[in-house]
Formats: sequence, C-alpha cells, structure tokens
Amino acid sequence: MTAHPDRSILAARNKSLKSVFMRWEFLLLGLFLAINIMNAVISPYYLNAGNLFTAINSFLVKGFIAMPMAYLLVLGDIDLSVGSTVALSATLLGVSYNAGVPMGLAILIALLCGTMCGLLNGLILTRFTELAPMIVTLGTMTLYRGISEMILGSQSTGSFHNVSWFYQIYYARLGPVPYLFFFFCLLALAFGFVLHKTIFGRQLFAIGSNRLTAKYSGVPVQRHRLICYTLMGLVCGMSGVFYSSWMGTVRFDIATGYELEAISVAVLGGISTSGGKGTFPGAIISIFIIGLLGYGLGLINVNSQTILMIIGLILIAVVMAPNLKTRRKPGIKTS
Amino acid sequence: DLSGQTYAIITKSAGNPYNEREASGFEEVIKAAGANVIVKHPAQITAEAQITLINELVAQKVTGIAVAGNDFDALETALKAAMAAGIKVVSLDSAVNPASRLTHINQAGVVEVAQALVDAAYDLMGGEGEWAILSATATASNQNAWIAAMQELLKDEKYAKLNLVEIAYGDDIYQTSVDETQALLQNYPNLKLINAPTTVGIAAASKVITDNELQGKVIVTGLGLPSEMAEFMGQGSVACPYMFLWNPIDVGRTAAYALLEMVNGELTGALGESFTAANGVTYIVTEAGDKGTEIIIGPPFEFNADNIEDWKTVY
Amino acid sequence: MSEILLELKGITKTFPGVKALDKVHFQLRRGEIHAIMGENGAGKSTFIKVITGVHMPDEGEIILNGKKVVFRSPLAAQREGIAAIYQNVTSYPDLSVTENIFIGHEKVERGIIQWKKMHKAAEELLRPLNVDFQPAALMGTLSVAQQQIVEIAKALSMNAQIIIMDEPTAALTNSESEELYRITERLRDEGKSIIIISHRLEDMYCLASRVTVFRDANYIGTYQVSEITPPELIKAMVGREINDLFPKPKAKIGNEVFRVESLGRTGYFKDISLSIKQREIVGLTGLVGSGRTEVVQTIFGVEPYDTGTVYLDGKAVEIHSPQDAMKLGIGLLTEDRQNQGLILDWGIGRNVTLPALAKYARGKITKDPIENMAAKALCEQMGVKAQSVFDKASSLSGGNQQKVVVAKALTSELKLLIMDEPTKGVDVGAKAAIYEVISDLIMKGMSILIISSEMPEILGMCDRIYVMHDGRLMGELDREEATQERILELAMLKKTALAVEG
Amino acid sequence: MQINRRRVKLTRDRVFSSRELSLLAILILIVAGIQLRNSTFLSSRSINDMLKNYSTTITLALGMMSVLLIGGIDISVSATLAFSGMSASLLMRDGVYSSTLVMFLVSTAIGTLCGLLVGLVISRGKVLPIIATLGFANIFRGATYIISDSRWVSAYQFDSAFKRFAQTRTLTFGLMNNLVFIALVCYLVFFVVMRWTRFGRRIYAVGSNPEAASISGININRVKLAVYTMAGSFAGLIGAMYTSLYASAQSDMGMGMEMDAIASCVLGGVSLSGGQGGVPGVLLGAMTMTVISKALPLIGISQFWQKAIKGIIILIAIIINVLAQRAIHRNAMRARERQI
Ligand SMILES: Nc1ncnc2c1ncn2[C@@H]1O[C@H](COP(=O)(O)OP(=O)(O)OP(=O)(O)O)[C@@H](O)[C@H]1O
Ligand SMILES: Nc1ncnc2c1ncn2[C@@H]1O[C@H](COP(=O)(O)OP(=O)(O)OP(=O)(O)O)[C@@H](O)[C@H]1O
Ligand SMILES: [Mg+2]
Ligand SMILES: [Mg+2]
Repeated sequence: MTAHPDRSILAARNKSLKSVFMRWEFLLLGLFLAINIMNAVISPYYLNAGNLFTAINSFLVKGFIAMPMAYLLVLGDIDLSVGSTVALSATLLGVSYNAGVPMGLAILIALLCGTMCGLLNGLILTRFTELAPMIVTLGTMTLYRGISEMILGSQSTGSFHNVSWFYQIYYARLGPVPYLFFFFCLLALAFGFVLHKTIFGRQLFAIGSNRLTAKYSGVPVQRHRLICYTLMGLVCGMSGVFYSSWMGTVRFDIATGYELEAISVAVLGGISTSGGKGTFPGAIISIFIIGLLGYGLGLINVNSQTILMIIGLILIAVVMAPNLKTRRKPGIKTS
Repeated sequence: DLSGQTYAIITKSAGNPYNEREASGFEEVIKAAGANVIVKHPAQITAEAQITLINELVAQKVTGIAVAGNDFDALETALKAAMAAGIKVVSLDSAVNPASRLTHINQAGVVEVAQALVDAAYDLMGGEGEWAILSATATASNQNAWIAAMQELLKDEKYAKLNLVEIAYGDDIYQTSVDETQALLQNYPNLKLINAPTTVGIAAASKVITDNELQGKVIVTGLGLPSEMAEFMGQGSVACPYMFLWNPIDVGRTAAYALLEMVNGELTGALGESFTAANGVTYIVTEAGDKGTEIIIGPPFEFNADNIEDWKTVY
Repeated sequence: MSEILLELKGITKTFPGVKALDKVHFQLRRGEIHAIMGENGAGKSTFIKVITGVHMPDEGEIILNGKKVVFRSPLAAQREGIAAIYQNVTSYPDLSVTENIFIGHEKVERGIIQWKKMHKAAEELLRPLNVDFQPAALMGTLSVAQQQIVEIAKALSMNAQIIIMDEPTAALTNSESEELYRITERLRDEGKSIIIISHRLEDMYCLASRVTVFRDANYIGTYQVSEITPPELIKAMVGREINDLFPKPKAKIGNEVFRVESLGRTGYFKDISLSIKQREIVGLTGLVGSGRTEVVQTIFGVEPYDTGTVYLDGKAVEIHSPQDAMKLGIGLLTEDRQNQGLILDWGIGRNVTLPALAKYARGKITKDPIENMAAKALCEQMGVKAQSVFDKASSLSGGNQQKVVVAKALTSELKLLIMDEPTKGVDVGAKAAIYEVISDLIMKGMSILIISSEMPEILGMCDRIYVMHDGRLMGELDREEATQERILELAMLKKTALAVEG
Repeated sequence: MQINRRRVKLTRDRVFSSRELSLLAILILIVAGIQLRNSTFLSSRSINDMLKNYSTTITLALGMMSVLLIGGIDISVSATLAFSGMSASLLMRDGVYSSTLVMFLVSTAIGTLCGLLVGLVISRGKVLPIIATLGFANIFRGATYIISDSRWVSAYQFDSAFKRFAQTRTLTFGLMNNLVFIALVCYLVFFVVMRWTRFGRRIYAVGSNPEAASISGININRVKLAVYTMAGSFAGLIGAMYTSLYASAQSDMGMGMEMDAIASCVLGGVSLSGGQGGVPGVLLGAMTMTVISKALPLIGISQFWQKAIKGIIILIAIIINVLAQRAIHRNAMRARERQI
C-alpha cells in the first residue's frame, strides 16, 4: 500500500566536505590550535610538557563538571549548585578523614554526599516541575555552601597528603602526563558516546528540544532529568575528591564560581542553554581553549583581570563571528 | 648584575588598596636592584587562584616568589615544587605553612597586634563594657590569628570587665560589613566599641556609626588604611579616635630585600640569621608561632587625629 | 477603481532546497471570497506569507489597488489593510485575549493603554463569534479552537480591506464552521475581500465564488466555484483521481480489547465509560472543548485520573505515564502536532523514530542508518513531501507535518491507536492515505479510537460513535443509526435534558 | 450557540495574582517569625536601614525583570554597576564635577552605554544572552579594575553632599530616605510602563511568543536592544546609589548582586522563559530576599549557620508557593466539577 509511489525521500545524507568542516567543533578545534600556536609564540616557556600538564591538571578539576553540565543544558536544565556541592563533598571527606575514617571510606562518603546533593536537586525539580531549575539550584547552592560553612566555620580541614596514595590521585604521572588527564579523556569519551550514540542521549536531546513531545513519545522525561542531576552530583563529588587530593586541605569557600565556568565552556562548545542543541566534543575542546588561553596569557604575566576580560571578549567574539557573516545561527547540529 | 633575574609577588586579591601598596613596595626595591618584577593579583581570594599563578611563575623559571597566602596549607605542593625548581620562596602578610616557605615576612608580631587592639579597647571603653569584633572572611588566616591571640590576652584579670559579645564576619565585602555592623548595633544596644582588624570592616563600621550619628557612643577601632579612614578620623566628633596599621609598602619592601639576600646566598631563612638591607635597616630572623621562622618588621603604628592628614595620601 | 484589488504576478519563492512557489499568479476581486486549494506543501501558506510580507518573494510583483507594492515587513502589509490568520496559531499564551486581539494597534490615549475600552471592544468583536470565555482570560488557558476564534477576532479588529484565513476551520467543528461562514459572508457583504485556504471542500463550496488551485508550487488555474465539480477539483489539486475517500474495510470485529469504566478527572470530565473491540474503529466526537482530548490524554497517561478503571484485554491495568501506555500497546496521536507531536528543530527521520528508538537500536546504541531507512519507508508510505529524512520538521507544510506524526505512531506495535484529529489540516490525497493506513491497521488486528470534528470522517470511517458534551459521555451510536443530525443532537444536549433522562 | 462549562476567570486586571498573594502570605509569615525572635526588627530605624541598604538590590531586580520577561537573562548587571559607579566616582574624585545630580546622571549614562553594547551584541550579533552577558560581566568587571588601577575611591574623595544624599530625606522633604524614594519611583514608573504602555506590552509579547511577535510586526531586535539598555541604565543608576550609600567605590562592588536580582524576580513569579511576571510580584520577591538577608544576622543565629538557613528559607518559600498554587487549582477544579 503506497499512497504516493511517485515520491521518494533520501535516507542518506550526502555530506559535503565543506559542511563537515564548517561544523562548530571544527571551528573550535581551529581555535584550539590557534591558541596553542599563539601561546608557543608569545611565551618561550609554553611548550614544556611537564608544566603544561600541571596547568591542564588544575583546570581539569572543574573541567569534569562541564560534562554533566552539558547533559543538563541539553535537557534545558541548569545546575548552579555545583561549586557548593564540590565544597560540601570535599568538606565531608576532610571531616570524616580527620575523625579517623579510613581515606577509602572518606572518598566514598564524599562521592555519596555529592550524589545526594544532586539527587536532592533532581527530586525537588522533578516533584515540583513548575519550578525553574535556576531558582531551585540557586537555593541549594546557598544551602550546600551553608552546610559546609556550618561544619567547618573558619577552620580548614586537611593533612590529606599524609596518605600518599591519596596524594597520587591528583599528582601521579605517566611520563609528563598525569593519570587524571587519562581519566578525564576516558570519562569524556564515555559521556560523549552516551550523549551522541545511545538511546538515552537521543532522548535527552528530545527532552531539551520539546519536553511535551518527548513526553508524548514515551520518553521518561522526569526520570532522565533525575538521573542527570544525580549524575551531576556524583561528578561534583568526584571533583571534590580531586580537589582535596590537589590541595591537601579544604575550606568551605572552595570551588566558588565553578558553575559559571562549567556553563561558559559548555555554551562556548555550542551547547545551547535553551536545550536540545549542541555537541559534546565542542564542550570538551572549549575546556582546553579557555584553560590554555588563560595559562598562556598568565605566562606572559597579563594580569588576572585582563585575562578575564580577554576570555569574555573571546567568548562573545567566537559566538558572534559566524552570525555576523551568515546572519544565521552557527552550524550547531543535533547529531 | 641582576638584569636576568625576575622576582614575583602574589598578593591575596585584586582591587584591594592594601595589596596594591604591598606590591608597590616590593616592586620599588626589586627595580632599584636592577631585576625584573612580576606582580600577580589572583582573580579570586582563593588558594586555587594563587596556585595557578604559582604554576605560571614556576614555568617561567623566576628567581624568587613572595606570596601572601590565601590558605595556610593549600599552597604547599605548588610552593614546594617551586622551591624544588630552585626558586626562593617567602610569604608575607599572611603566612603559608613552614614547609612551603623559607621564611615569613610578618608585618607585626601577632601578639603585638593583638595586644595593641586589646589595649585600645580597654582604653577607649574606659576599662569596661560590651564590645564586638568585625572581622574579614571567616577563613582569613591573619585575622583569625589576631583574634585568637586577643582572646588569649582577654583572659588576663585586667580585662575582666571587657565583655566581648560577638565576632562577626563581614567577608571583606562592604555591603555585608555594613549589614553586620547594623545588626551588632541592633542586637547589642549597650555596645561601646567595635574592633575591626580589617580595612573593609573598619571603614564600613565607621560609616555606619557616622551615618547614625553615634560617634562617641559606639567607638570604632582596629586595623585600617589611613586613606580609607581619613573620613572618619581627625578633628571633632569622629567614629574612630585612633587605629593601627603598619606600612604595607614596607612589608612589600622587606619581602623584596629578603628574597634578594636569599638569592645572594646571604640568607637561608634559618633561625638567628640577620641581614642589613639597602635601606639601612637590620632584619633578624626569629622564631614564628607556627614553628617556622619569620622576620618581624616592627610594632604596629598608631594613626590618630594628629597624623592622619599626613598619611592619608601616602597609603 | 478597478475591479481587481490585489494581483500577484509570477511569484517565485525558494527555500534552501525547496521551491515553494514557482511563477504563481493570483487575482483577488473587490468584495469576493476567494479560495486557495491544493495539496499539503503546494505552497499555499507560503503564498499567503508573501502577501503579508512575512516572506519576500525571489521574483514577481504584487499589485495592490493598481499600484506596485513591496512589503518588507508584516507591519507594512498591515498598514495597507491586509490582515491574516495564520495556519499555525500565532498567539501570546501569557497575554489576555484582549491583548492578543489588539497587539500592535492598542487603543492608546496620551501614551496610556485604555484597557477598559479595549476589553469592551474585544467583547464586541467576540460576541458575534459566540464564545464562552472572557476577553480578560489568558490566551494560554484556551483550547486551540478557542485560540483560533481569537485570531479571527484579531483579523476583524484590524479593519482590514483584505482578510486572509489559512485553514481557519481546521480546528473547528461543523457548527462552529457554519458560524465562521456567516461571519465571513457578513464581512464580504461589508465590502471586504477575503482569501480562504481550506482542505475542506464544503468550506469552499459554501463560501467562495472563485477558487485558485496550486499543485507542487505551481499555479494550476482559477475556477468559478459554480462551474467545477468536486471530482474535477480534486483532480486539479492532486493530479489524479480519488475514487473512494473512505475505504472502510469490512473487517471481522473481534473481542473487546479495551475498556474504561467511569473514568473521571476532577473538573475536566466525569463518568466516562467506553469500550473498543478488536479491529473496530470507534469515533469520539462532540463540540470543541467537550473534553475529548482530555479523556484520551488521561487514557494515555499524560494526565492522572481521579476515578475509574482501565481494562486491557479484560484485565485491569494501571497507566501512570505514556511509557506505561505504550508498553501496554496503546498509542496516541496528539492533536497539537506543533507542541506535542513533533520536535520542529529535528529532521523528519529522528522525529519518526523517537517513540521506538529501542526497536532500531542495537542494545542501547542507536543506529542511524537503520533508523533512516525505517523512517524513509514510513514517510514514503505516508506520502510525506520532503527531500530527505533530514529535512527539519519545521520546514514542512502543516499537512506534511501531520503525516509525519502519523508515521511516528506506526513505528510501534500497538493494540490500540488513539488518533486525536488525525486529518486536521491534511489534503484530500493525504486524507485518503491516512484512511488507508487506518484500514491497513485494522486488517492487521489493531483497534482504533478516532477523535474528529469532521462529521463525514466520523460517519464514513467509524463502526461505533461516542458523543461527548461538557465532559460527559452523552450517548453511543452504531454505524447504522448514526447520522449528522443524531450526533449533533447528542452533542448539544443540555444538562437539564440529561437530568430528565436520568 | 453552545453553553460551555469552562469559564476562564483568570483575570489580568487584578493587581495581584494568586501566586503573588501566596508569596505575600509567606513574606508576612517570615516577618512575623523574625519579629518574634527579635522585637527590634520592625522598629523604624531597622526598617529604614534595611530599605536603604537594599534599595540597590531591590531596584536592580526591575531591570532584571524586563530582561527575564523577554526570555533573556543578564548576569552582567553587577559588573555594569561597578563599572559605571567607579567611572563616575573617579570623575568626581578628579574634580570634574561635584554635583550629586550630575554624578547620578553620569553613572546612569555610562550604565546605559554598557547596556546598549550588551543589547547590540545580543540583538544584532545574535549571541545567546547568557553567553553575551557572561562575557560582558568579565569585560566590565575587568575594565573596572583597570580604570581604577585597583584603588578605591575613598570617602574623603567624594563630595560631601553626595555622601549625605544616601543618608537624608531631602527629596521627599523628610518622608523617606532618598534612595528608598528613588527605588519607589522606579517601581511606580515601571508598574505603569509595563501595564499601560505599548512598550511594556511589547516586552510581554516578545517574551510570550517571539515568532508571533515578529509576524505581527513587532521589531524584536529593537525590543531586545531597549530592554538590555534599560537593564544597563538601572545598573548605572544603582552604581551611583551604591557609591553614595557606602561613600566608597571599589572595583569589586556589587559582586553577585545579579543572582539576588534573579532570585527576587523568580521568587516573585517571573518566568525564566519569558512572558510571565509583574512588578508587584518582583517587589514582593525582592522584599523577601531583603528580609532574609537583613534579618538573619539579627535573630542571633551563628554567622556560620546563616547561609544554610537562607538556602532553606528560599527553597521552602518556593516550594510552599507551588503547593499553594496547586491547592488553589485543585479547589478551582472541584468547584468546576460541581458544575459539570
Ligand atoms: N521556512 C521554510 N523553510 C524551508 N522550507 C519551507 C519553509 N516554509 C515552507 N517550506 C516548504 O515550502 C513548501 C510549501 O509549504 P506551505 O506551507 O506553503 O504549504 P501549504 O500549501 O500551506 O501546505 P499545507 O496545506 O500542508 O499547509 C513545502 O515543501 C515546505 O516544506
Ligand atoms: N486550566 C484550565 N482552566 C480553564 N480551562 C481549561 C483549563 N485547561 C483546559 N481548559 C479547557 O478545557 C478545554 C479543552 O478540552 P479538550 O481539549 O479536552 O476538548 P476537546 O473536546 O478535545 O476540544 P478540542 O476540539 O478543542 O480539542 C478547553 O475548552 C479549555 O478552555
Ligand atoms: Mg499551509
Ligand atoms: Mg481536542
């Protein structure tokens, strides 16, 4: 039974080379290379693998958060409580370690704490779907940070570096490359794969593009949101552990501003805050673009405020440039 | 010839005049010695931001680093790595732990500062009454050290009638400090004195007192920059009769002298060493409360109605 | 003053990859009602948007009142007295009905908006349209049909010379359509010129004096309505003849598959009991706003129910979410394709496969080529007019979007398919295709529940018909006893009448 | 033609929607609770202090509201505030002018320019608001550090009339504090503009359905530009209010205020997706935030607990509001059920 035998539709895309290379992540890759070249030119100290990875490692700690943040943004959600969650997880790790809990268990406690924070965000938002994620997570951002402050007050908690294997989590290297970097890459691959190649990922895009349609199409919208918020919490817990291993000591005010940094890199990566759009590789490349740009400028001792200004300018310029030329949205694709 | 050498100072944060003055003293001495200077202010008041800066300096193979720590312990790994790379490291103003530094440049001994502040309270309150402390952030290590020392001193018989009712934290944010001051006034109607050992806090507290025309009823004292406090000091009915500070420019200068000596090989930061700097002052390395060593610049200086006009344009 | 008010000559409009209009001509006389007809995607809506300045044509000219004009923006067209009701409702859900009507030409005195006057004027505009909502109500709380009525009022409020209506009756029931006819005729008698687009032949025959037909972006011809018979018109539109519009299959009706008993949702509907047998096509009809959509949404698990039980194959089942319903083999084709049926930003292929991703995946991993082939097959079956399965759903014409929504429903193995207004805005040819699909599904053993406001469709396709009014089931009619009059009688029964019946 | 049970009674013309009423109830509860703990809270001096100190945040919420209404967001406002307040203060320090009025005008003008820039990038450059304003937040803040050379403009460097302005009641001849009066005027003007002018209604229209707005001939870009410019003007005005209030201009002033402004709006019923919310709601939201911030130090809770408690109160307030809304809806549905 074919009603319109005369009409045939193409099922394969003939990808022109141009369209492939005009994709956002290739533009970002170009930018990434440009920044590396620029850095190498402006500073003779840039191309030193050991130092480079020291710098990379330090922004990876927050870079992890960009991964689940990308998921949430794709969903059309957002989480502003991430910095506070990192702080609270690290606080609990520190407090329990200093109360005599073995470090392994303390790590578990931190991860659990992060997960519970994320779960709470998710539960509130999925039970009260009328609420905007921004305001709820703004509330929990204050709450989690507040709990951490309640526990630590003006004190710091630390001496984690007494446990040498814990120190190694952040500092151990294979040659010049920290193991943390390998872990980051593995996790990024996993996150990217799940987002772009699995049913779950596709459904996230569906929810972000049109929540009602997704619901009517049998996508478990609220369950997926809950999962993503919880996942976000877990990754924040992880980040808290890395932070503790990095610093060896924790205060309640650590990791402030992580939320905006994670959001910026995801958005620079082409992931729209209005949901349903963006690619994961773009977000990952952007972590390195912003991180290395800052490092390069720091090497020639541009002051921190000016670096922030330059990053702000680049953020705007990069997103605006393609719009000015073609007067259309940048080549953000959903696949 | 020092022209190939580079010295760096990392302050606690940007946008704070105190830190600017500290850096300018450092810069002045290093430049005079013919070496290069890097001044770095972290983007946030956190150890994390300072670590990034330290890593950048290590990569640039600088000769010496002076740092005002945002955290006592957290900079340890980064600073140890710097020292392992042959860089001389001293802390100034706000110490880092002894393992992370060769010595610490202390603007004034902790106990001396605490003593001055407690005595001021005793003097201004006439020996009895309620008073409160308005500090910076709850995590600021030097403020916490002074407060702890003050609490220790208060155990003395002499101060028995001084009733410290609250320690509030204004987070070194002007608006928060104002709120906290107003809450203190509201919660403690008999409050006689607010002691704010921080530039933002003392200015905010003085502002609130002046706005509410409580000069003389509630007295402000503490540690502050003369330029910020000139408005509230001087002749007539003022919020703050006197306060203390050292010269932050001198703190920066001394850190620079110490680093230059260390690079010369004249100084290691060990207990008992001493050196005479280009300004003719002799500095002695003494034992610090944290089991490391430190160089104390001198007692805090008192600013009052008589000298404030001279100082307000200096720093 | 010439008799021709508006003339378009040689209009061509190309979208990336699609020629939507190819050298199209059109003449509108003063004081006439002129219909434009054509298949889905023939370019009717695009043509309208060229007239109203939403799109700039690539070629061709527009002559208004004998003068050549160029509309660079919708505002420019409005200033020349052209008002339009677009196919996809373009309203502001957060604003009041009054504001929706007067947006852009508010009544302002000394910079201050005169709300009282505007509400009054809105009420006056709405009164002849027989609405039951107040001008101060928020647009978002109205049903699609009610919003459509507001759009009509909006066009009226502009006091335009030319009023264009793109499928105004798609969301209306017969009686409401008749109301619209009356209004339209009154406007014509007042000297306005009207362009109306519709897929309903009866609209055209009732109203229009002339009809222009487009097919595949081309101008086919303009005819006097009195001189063209329906088969001729269909042939002009579709390019071939359609013999049997309602191919009702003679399927053997089996046992009861699905039943609900005294289903109720507080404030929405009450005491709904209905049952559906295997291979049966059951209709659910009633006036707009009678609560049909809410009933099926509840059955599908989108909204919770407060009372009642749902039985599938005789067993009581719990449905709390669309996933539950789909697992049980119940599918729903929603009436609001833009907001609930499609992801407009996505390609057609992805839209089609969304409800049944697992079916085309290997494990949890999606396989694009498999999905695309499946989507292609389904789209071709439905006759979706597109270049490839990667075309964005938003680029499709209204009717073609509807076909994609139907294709979506065909991806899953279902026992019961609920179709809420499945042929809304669909051309004759595609309607036939959808009916054929329905027949096909029935022959495969499925059961179908159709909600429709189109009487011929209900009468032509259904074995049994339930009629709703005001959130209540008013009665049940067999195919044999069902007539238009009987249905209307039930649909308009007053509560009091019901009370007497007990 | 038909008698239908659905009678939509949601009226826009009421000053308060039910959502705002329930927020009002919550606010009253909070105030009552605090008053019980500390009886000085409702003293006139305490209220004056509170309104004076937070007149800045309260006013900032208005600019934020207009941005949120069109479905945008502006997290650069606090940086704009710092930049304009600082530049205007530097000019006053350097003796370019000493008049309070000129200071306010200059600061507002600089803020307007900043907002215009943001608006241009968003409306012409088609950059997502969050990223554009995130970028501009960095840029304006950085610029503030640079122009001030990281120094403060200290109290003694300001004109004394300007410093007094924030503490006195000259504008209303003794009725209320000047800054509070400015905030009040802003609210009144905004209330009228949003409700009774074309411009205000266009903002709602664009936020409610941008596509429809462009089809009905509203120049969306112009509305966007206007709204971001307006947010900038407000930030500029507040820059002057802020420096007058504290008699001090610092490069890090106002940091984080944008989040309070957003929270005020959302608490007050402004939807982040645009189109919904009104001035009375924002006022209530801003007052709630103000009361929470002001009162926590007053009720004798350890400072280390305050943040946690603030977080809890915000969460509880928004959740109770949702529950109240649900209850109202449920009752409406029950009432309708009886008519079926
Ligand atoms: N914005 C657009 N971008 C790309 N293609 C478009 C766009 N708008 C319409 N088209 C294409 O132009 C053609 C004509 O569409 P149009 O909406 O005018 O059809 P129509 O005759 O109104 O159909 P229907 O009866 O289904 O509403 C279709 O092939 C459609 O896919
Ligand atoms: N929250 C609400 N407040 C008031 N009325 C509401 C609300 N939600 C829905 N309605 C009304 O419910 C009706 C929608 O009913 P429903 O869509 O089920 O009817 P229908 O018979 O399917 O009509 P249609 O042909 O319009 O689809 C509309 O009249 C709408 O005004
Ligand atoms: Mg159309
Ligand atoms: Mg319906």
